[in-house]
Amino acid sequence: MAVLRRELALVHRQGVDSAMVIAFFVIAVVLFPFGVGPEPNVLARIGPGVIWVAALLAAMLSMERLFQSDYDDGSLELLVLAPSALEMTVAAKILVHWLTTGLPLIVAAPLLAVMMNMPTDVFPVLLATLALGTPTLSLIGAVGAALVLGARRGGVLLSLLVLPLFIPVLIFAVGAVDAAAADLPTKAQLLILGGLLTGAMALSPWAAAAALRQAVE
Amino acid sequence: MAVLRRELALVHRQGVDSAMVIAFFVIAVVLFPFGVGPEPNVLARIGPGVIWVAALLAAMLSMERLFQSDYDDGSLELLVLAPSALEMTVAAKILVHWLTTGLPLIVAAPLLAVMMNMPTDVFPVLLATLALGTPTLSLIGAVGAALVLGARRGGVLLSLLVLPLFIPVLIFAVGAVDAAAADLPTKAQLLILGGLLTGAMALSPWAAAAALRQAVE
Amino acid sequence: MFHYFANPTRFLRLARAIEPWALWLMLATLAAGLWYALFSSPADYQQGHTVRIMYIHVPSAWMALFCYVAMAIMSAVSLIWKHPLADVAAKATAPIGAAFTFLALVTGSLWGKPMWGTWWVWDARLTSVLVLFFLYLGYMALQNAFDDPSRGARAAAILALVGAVNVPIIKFSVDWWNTLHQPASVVRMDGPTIHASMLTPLLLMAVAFKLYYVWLVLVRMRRELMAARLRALRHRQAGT
Amino acid sequence: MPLFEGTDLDCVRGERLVFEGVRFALDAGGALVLTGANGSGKSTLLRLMAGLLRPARGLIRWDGSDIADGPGSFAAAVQYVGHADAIKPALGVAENVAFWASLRGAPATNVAGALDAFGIAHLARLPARYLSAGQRRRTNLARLLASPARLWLLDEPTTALDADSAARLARVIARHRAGGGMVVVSTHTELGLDGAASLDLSALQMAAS
Amino acid sequence: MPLFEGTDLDCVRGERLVFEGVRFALDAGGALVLTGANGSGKSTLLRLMAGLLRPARGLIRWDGSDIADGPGSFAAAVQYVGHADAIKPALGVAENVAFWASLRGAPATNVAGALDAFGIAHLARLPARYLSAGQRRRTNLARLLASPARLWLLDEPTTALDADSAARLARVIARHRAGGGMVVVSTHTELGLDGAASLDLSALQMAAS
Ligand code: HEM
Ligand SMILES: Nc1ncnc2c1ncn2[C@@H]1O[C@H](COP(=O)(O)OP(=O)(O)OP(=O)(O)O)[C@@H](O)[C@H]1O
Ligand SMILES: Nc1ncnc2c1ncn2[C@@H]1O[C@H](COP(=O)(O)OP(=O)(O)OP(=O)(O)O)[C@@H](O)[C@H]1O
Ligand SMILES: [Mg+2]
Ligand SMILES: [Mg+2]
Repeated sequence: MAVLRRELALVHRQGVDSAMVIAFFVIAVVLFPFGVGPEPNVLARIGPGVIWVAALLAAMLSMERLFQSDYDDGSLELLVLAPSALEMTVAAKILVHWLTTGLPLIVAAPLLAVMMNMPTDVFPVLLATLALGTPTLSLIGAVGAALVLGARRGGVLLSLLVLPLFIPVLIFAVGAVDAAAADLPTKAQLLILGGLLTGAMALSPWAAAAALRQAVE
Repeated sequence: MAVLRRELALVHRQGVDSAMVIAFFVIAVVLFPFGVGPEPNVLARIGPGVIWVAALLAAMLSMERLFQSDYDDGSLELLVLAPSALEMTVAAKILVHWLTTGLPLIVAAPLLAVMMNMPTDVFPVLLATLALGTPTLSLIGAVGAALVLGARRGGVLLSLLVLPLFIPVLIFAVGAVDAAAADLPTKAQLLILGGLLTGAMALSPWAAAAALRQAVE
Repeated sequence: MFHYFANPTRFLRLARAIEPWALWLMLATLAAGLWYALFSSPADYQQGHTVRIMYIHVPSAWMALFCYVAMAIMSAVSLIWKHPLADVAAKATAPIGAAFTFLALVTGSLWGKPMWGTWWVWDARLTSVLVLFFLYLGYMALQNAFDDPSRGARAAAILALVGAVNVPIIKFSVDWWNTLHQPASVVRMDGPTIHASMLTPLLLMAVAFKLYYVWLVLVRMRRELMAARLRALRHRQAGT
Repeated sequence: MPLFEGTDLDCVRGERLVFEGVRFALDAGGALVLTGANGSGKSTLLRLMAGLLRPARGLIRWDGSDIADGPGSFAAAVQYVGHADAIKPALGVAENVAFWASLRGAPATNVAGALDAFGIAHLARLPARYLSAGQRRRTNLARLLASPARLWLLDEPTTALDADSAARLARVIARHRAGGGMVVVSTHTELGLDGAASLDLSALQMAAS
Repeated sequence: MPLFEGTDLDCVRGERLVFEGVRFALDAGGALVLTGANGSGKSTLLRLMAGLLRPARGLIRWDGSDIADGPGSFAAAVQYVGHADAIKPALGVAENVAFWASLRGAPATNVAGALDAFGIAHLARLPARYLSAGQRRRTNLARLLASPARLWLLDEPTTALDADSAARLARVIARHRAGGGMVVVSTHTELGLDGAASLDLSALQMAAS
């Protein structure tokens, strides 16, 4: 777990990262009232969608650098060559990414939900979807980030690869929140989100490791 | 104008960049129906806001790399040292950025407007706001991109610096489109957008050049 | 150095031999299929003539899935055995698959308007097909995003394999979730459940689409091989 | 059979043939010096040896088994020092070295000695972003001593080193070989390795064409 | 008064004093070789001379006027070759060199000769992504010849060069000086510059502390 410790040390040393992700999230959500106009019922209607789209964009933006600096400075080659399994290394990096970006989003979400005029009784469901969904975003995003290493305009390309895969998460998460707002059962959607998370956990470290191996060739 | 030629050659050689920006723009706009639900009147209501927010995010994403690769490979030091004025170099880079990202957005916008169920008679105003607004985004974004060089997690930081400055553009642009949709005059908003553009043209190359000079120290 | 970029001469010869056959057979089955579909098969007692959209929609939906599976298999072959032709084949398949997916989406949505009263719903089947379309686009973008073509091919191959999880989701979405879209009636364990008068044109059209794919993929592969040979030549002239 | 050997290696990069028919063999305590003009393929061969690249033809064997055959004993036996530094500017010098050591399962107690061997013990707690080119390179070389490995693959290791540090490196290599270690090193200068085999990639290219 | 001189230079980087009281003077045709252990401040001094850094104390004068006094004749007179390569992988070798030449207002006709002087004329149309470390460095050095400048500032220019190219570089520098050019170069190896002044930054540090 040397990787875990180093990543946490790096995050700690470099300080303000999580704060920045929260800030991006907040700004992106706040842009909407500007763009759409501050009518409370429209806002409440589009609230869950906006919060989730912002979460998705925030995850994607912070994703891009996940392996990039290791790739640029030659660390990646050494990680690939190390006797410890690359899959574990990748999993550790993804975990740290989620701890520093996903978790803060969950903390900030209730505040934004209030700003978007959402009824307080859907908050638990909103948080549950974020808790199940954001790790999936980190996992899927890691595969994309590994694939675009060394590509031109990696950032835009990453969004192209990853956003379509994020769509199911978005749909079921917003579906759950909307269902909760309409007093319908949300179990089905939450189960699917859980399924997506499990699937992503099973696949993504392997896929990302394979992508990293070919990236250093 | 060596810079202009080189930048265009780079874009040309690296091929699909503008296509990717368009793709991001389209995907980001398409995400909203996923998130918000496909009710035609809600979509039409939030259409201009969504299109403009997506344009803004697309501009920001592609912005990040404007000076980054020159910074990483040492080109920036040489550009700063060159006898030709750094301000002109910066202006040329901004121009190319707009040609490869802003212009394609304008081309793609009508398509998205149709998808968002917007009435066709507001299209000219929408295009006018994009034509006046996207160069402003490129100009403001360039200052931000120059400021965050060498910072960690540049992407997120850039969005923090730049998004607040983008907000006035967003407000007046969406205001103009909404006004057009309500058959009100739009001249005032368009004039303000023009004013913002002029101001940005006057200030931003200098500010960006100053930021670049201190980045190479 | 010829053994690596050596023209896969045998493949080229084979491809040239197959191409005309595929082309003519395709035109013949297409003509027969269209005739059955448009004139000889009955209008549905519920749907009327809109049912005829089916003869385009269903085969292209099948092709969308088929192309993706083919692409994923060839990607696996190229990653594991490093067979150079597998890369070329996968690369040639992607745009064809994307086009068929697009066709399935468009015809489906044209069909949806009369049947469901809307162009589009966010149900599991439709959403997963849309994701498939984006996957094709991402695959093509990734492949072209690298300075070194072989690097692009490898990255894209991994993406194709990852995206393969979407295929069973598309196939079984109609069974797992209750969707507006109807469940399988041709390709199912207990045999087809639709009437022969509709099955015949459907199968004819499906065969025609497959043949079209075979023809186009061979043409595209040959073109790609020529381009690769040209690049190798240019490198050699460039020195070192 | 030699411990580390390559037979009939061809390498293709970016659709271009870099070299063909390269062979080498190395036994315990051995050293191999790669020379050759710029672009002759030294770095490429080192990456092949590390397993970062795959040869288009030919085999590289460690202890009798192909290094491409999944994770075997080879990964634990090899350390690679390339052109890039693999140093995180935000971490201290000692922290950087300690991370790579612990990733390879070595105890953190080795680190101080490794830094000392390259004369950077006094920089141990300095954040790596303040290092000069040569100090960075020494930090990178200190990795070699912080976690033991039988085979060292060094790509132009004396780049940016001053004369004193280059001599230190030569001593470190000599000690490593005396303990049964092996080293493959590419260089344009004289390294002063006793009894090293040498492989001139330029000469090889001439012969082939 | 010498054409290029620095007086009493102190330099602080990252809140740390790198050196103090450095002075140098260079006249037409002159050469100054910077030596010193790793971290003694050679690269730092070169960046000061280029105007990329500002000294904490002291003045650097070109032709009598402070180089910090805005854009004067100095920018046109100086060319800097640092550790980084400033090469775009997507562009060809000749295109890369031509860009820097045209940015400095030199005609594109110089480029072919510049490439030839460093023995990379045959690579002219190759995309730079395919270059080896030494080929990249030679491309970078070709900039010097593609657009004329009186003063060359070279930071370890022989890094990654093979023996043949290093000799070419020595000849190029000799010709430049014969034409009245000046050169400041940092190095750890012997460059073979006739009649060059030398400045040992390590010795200076000793004396100061
Ligand atoms: C854009 C909307 C649509 C999409 C993306 C879509 C997608 C698909 C796909 C992927 C298949 C192949 C399934 C398989 O191989 O098991 C399929 C089959 C089929 N679709 Fe659609 N479809 C759409 C709309 C419709 C509509 C509106 C209808 C008519 C009510 C329809 C009727 C059918 C039928 C009858 C089949 C054949 C099922 C079978 O027998 O196996 N589809 N569609
Ligand atoms: N960006 C920086 N910020 C702070 N200190 C720095 C920075 N860069 C270098 N230093 C410090 O300044 C001193 C001189 O560095 P410099 O790079 O000039 O050394 P050098 O003589 O070129 O060494 P080398 O031979 O290793 O290239 C070093 O001790 C280094 O720690
Ligand atoms: N990523 C790459 N893709 C394609 N070709 C490459 C790549 N890297 C290097 N080459 C080519 O392979 C050849 C060998 O490169 P390599 O870096 O191995 O040379 P080298 O012997 O290490 O040279 P140097 O002394 O300059 O470091 C060069 O001709 C180079 O053009
Ligand atoms: Mg090399
Ligand atoms: Mg230095």
